[in-house]
Amino acid sequence: MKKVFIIILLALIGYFLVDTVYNIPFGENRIGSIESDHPTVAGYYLSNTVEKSRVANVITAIVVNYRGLDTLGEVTVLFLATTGIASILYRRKEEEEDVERLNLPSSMLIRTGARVLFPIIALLGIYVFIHGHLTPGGGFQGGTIVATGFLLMLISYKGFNTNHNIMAWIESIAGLSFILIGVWGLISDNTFLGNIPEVGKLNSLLSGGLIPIIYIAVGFKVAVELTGILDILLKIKPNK
Amino acid sequence: MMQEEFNEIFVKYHEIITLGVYGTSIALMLIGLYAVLMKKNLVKIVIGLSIIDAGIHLLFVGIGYIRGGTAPIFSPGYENAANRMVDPVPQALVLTAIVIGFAVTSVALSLIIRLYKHHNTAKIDQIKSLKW
Amino acid sequence: MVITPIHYIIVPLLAAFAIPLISKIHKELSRIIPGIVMFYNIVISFVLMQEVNTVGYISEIIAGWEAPWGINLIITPFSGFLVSLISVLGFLIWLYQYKFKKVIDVGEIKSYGILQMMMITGAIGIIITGDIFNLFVFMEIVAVTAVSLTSFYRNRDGAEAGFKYLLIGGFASAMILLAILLLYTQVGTLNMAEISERMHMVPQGIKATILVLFIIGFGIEAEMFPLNGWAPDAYSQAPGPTSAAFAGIVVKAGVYGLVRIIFTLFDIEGAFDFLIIAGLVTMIIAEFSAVHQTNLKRMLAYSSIGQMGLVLIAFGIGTKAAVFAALFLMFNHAIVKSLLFMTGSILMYNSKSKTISSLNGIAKKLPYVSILFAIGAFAIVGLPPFSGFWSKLYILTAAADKEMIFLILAILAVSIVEIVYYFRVVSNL
Amino acid sequence: MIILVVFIVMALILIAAAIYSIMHRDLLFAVMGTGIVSLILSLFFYLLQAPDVALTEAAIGIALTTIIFIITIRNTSRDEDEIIDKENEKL
Repeated sequence: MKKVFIIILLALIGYFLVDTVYNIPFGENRIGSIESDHPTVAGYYLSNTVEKSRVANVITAIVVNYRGLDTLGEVTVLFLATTGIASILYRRKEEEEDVERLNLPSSMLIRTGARVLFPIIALLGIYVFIHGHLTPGGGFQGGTIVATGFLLMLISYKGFNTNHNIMAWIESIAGLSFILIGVWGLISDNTFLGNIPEVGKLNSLLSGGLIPIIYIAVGFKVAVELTGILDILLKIKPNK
Repeated sequence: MMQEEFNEIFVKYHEIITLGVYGTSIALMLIGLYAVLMKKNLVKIVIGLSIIDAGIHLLFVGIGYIRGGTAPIFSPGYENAANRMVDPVPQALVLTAIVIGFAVTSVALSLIIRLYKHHNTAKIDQIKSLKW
Repeated sequence: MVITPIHYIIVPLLAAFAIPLISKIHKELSRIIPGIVMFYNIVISFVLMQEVNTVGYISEIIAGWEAPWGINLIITPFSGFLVSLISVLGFLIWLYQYKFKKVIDVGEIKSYGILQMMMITGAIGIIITGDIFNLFVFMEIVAVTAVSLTSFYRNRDGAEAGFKYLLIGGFASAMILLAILLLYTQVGTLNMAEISERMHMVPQGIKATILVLFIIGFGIEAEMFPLNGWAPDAYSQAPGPTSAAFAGIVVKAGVYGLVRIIFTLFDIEGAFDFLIIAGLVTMIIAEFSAVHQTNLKRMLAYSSIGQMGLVLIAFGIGTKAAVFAALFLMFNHAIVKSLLFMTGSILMYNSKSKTISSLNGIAKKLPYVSILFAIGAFAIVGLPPFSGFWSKLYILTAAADKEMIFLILAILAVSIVEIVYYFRVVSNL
Repeated sequence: MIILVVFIVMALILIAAAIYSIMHRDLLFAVMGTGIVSLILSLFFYLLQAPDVALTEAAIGIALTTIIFIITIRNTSRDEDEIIDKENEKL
């Protein structure tokens, strides 16, 4: 009986959604021009990114500079998720010793493969978040790729332990540098996260003023935090 | 080459492409909603939630697409292609939404692990110790 | 360094990122830093409130881009008052939590400090931001921290309450994301002030859908009736100071978000009646289910949901006097309910079993705490000398101006129910 | 012309993978279903001219979400209705 009721509910919601979504025509240009009496935000970003913030990737400019507080909130959500998971799966010190990550040893193939692949993946991740303002990609994507590299090592080597001290230091320094860049902007031209775009010209590595620096800090922070989450989750002893 | 071809296909078979994007995203949302409402296993419920999120992210990018538009990146050959670009704002919002969705999913899964430690079951109807 | 609204967000974030390092060097300092941050919040709100009284409202732009293009923080007299109330409460809760034995010996202290501080920052962010998507991000901060705090104790129910809250919270955030997208397609901008000007362009069909999605999303955060299944569990399982923070701060931000969306973005006349009906239903059901509760914290949770229903009604009435009455009720409820939660959790901590009946005779052991609890109970019920009476009186007069007789009867009936179950607890203390 | 066929096939695979990951009893296969959903989603984003989002969905959706699901299954039961676990305990 419950199934029938849920099917009807879903059909109702489905019809409701289709009805609203279908009178938003797909692929139609809603940006409109800047001079119209209701200028849209997208039109402003597209026309001003090249002159004002001199960054090739408009999305990076939006995420880091125009809507900088979103990314700050974003990094905070990840940081709080890490702290929350650490406190949810918290084990006292004495339970710590007998926990080991892997019960079945990984074969020779995985071990050599991991040792070869790890530097390449880490390099790719770092490339992605350093070139965030030129090519697609950025802090979040690059950090995640580096975290997958660490994951590969965590899985294939029992002895491989990320040094918690260094991780905590990198995480805090990256987070603090993000905010201190913002505070520096607050001091120099009294808006938080203010940018100085005159540096470099479009499509060169140095272009975009503070945007690449902020995205590199975000990249490090995301990489360390996701590795932390994976480390905590992998360390739990399955009670079977 | 591939992108121009895609654009005129776009113009010719407009209804099919619209059905493809909108229809799929709404279908994903409904499937996820079905899982959240019907399934008993906690992991299945979190899978349902992540499928709802997937549907919404597809709708975000689908609505931001403009027929015949290019990616919003001023790469060397496209300095003055501003008027032919896709709407960048939904893409920037979806970037944040994906990472938030991941953070919420990881907290939910760590809660499931702790619930399994206490109740030795991952089924929602056997964890009913808190009454209404 | 002139003090601007962005300090509410920067300083706690600086502290939160620095605490993991500091706790390696000096354990005790990492427990004091949240207190310093909370005190600085009070200083900021004191300075800003003066500026708001003179200038009218403060709008600070971020990253140097004007309002509709970038994000801006807005402090109006209404939101300024709410934020200073939250800052003062945050500091008091930190003071209470600093000595709270149960938290010290159980969990990880540094994460408790960070999570508690960031929950309050998230609530403040919800109130002062002027951008819809930023509002969504701050709501997610509050959701993640609230879940981690609810499941802070190692017992079985904490994780269950946390999971229930996260499930419903995840669902609510999916709804709000959809509503923001639909709104963006129609209006082309994300700034709330700009949206309210362009609302006339939105066709009626889509506007109704967006309103429904927003109400469901924010209703869950503001604990309206059909959507507040998670609230009593989350309150009762969370540690003492956190449930006080839930009742005093997080619910306020949720209600403010809901009211702001309905007032600024939609002028459909149905919205006001909807608020009244939703508030009425929430109040009646919450109060009546509070009567037969055995656990003290669950009873307090239900009574605070009932009070929030009353606030929704007051906003639904919509006249100037009614909005002032709602503000006054929120102020009174925040202070008194936090007092009740704090003293209540001390009582529960010392009582044998978790039920109310086991509390009798505790007054001899803890005379002062019981007296404080009794005073709190009198105030919330609305006996004449206390502030609860005046706030209820203002709402009743506001309802009387709009000739809503059934509303007055309902509020009086519910007050009687409140008196019943509060005095039952106070009498056998 | 091929692009249109590819587009329709991707849409069908996406929905089929979602239904598969909901219906299948063995949680490990269900999680692989979500991996496929994220993969096809990432391709969709590429076709809809959103390379940044495609990279994010690929990095987070396929790699990390699948991994934390599998870790959770490792610590809880692999079978949805936990019948197999009950039998193991009886043995």
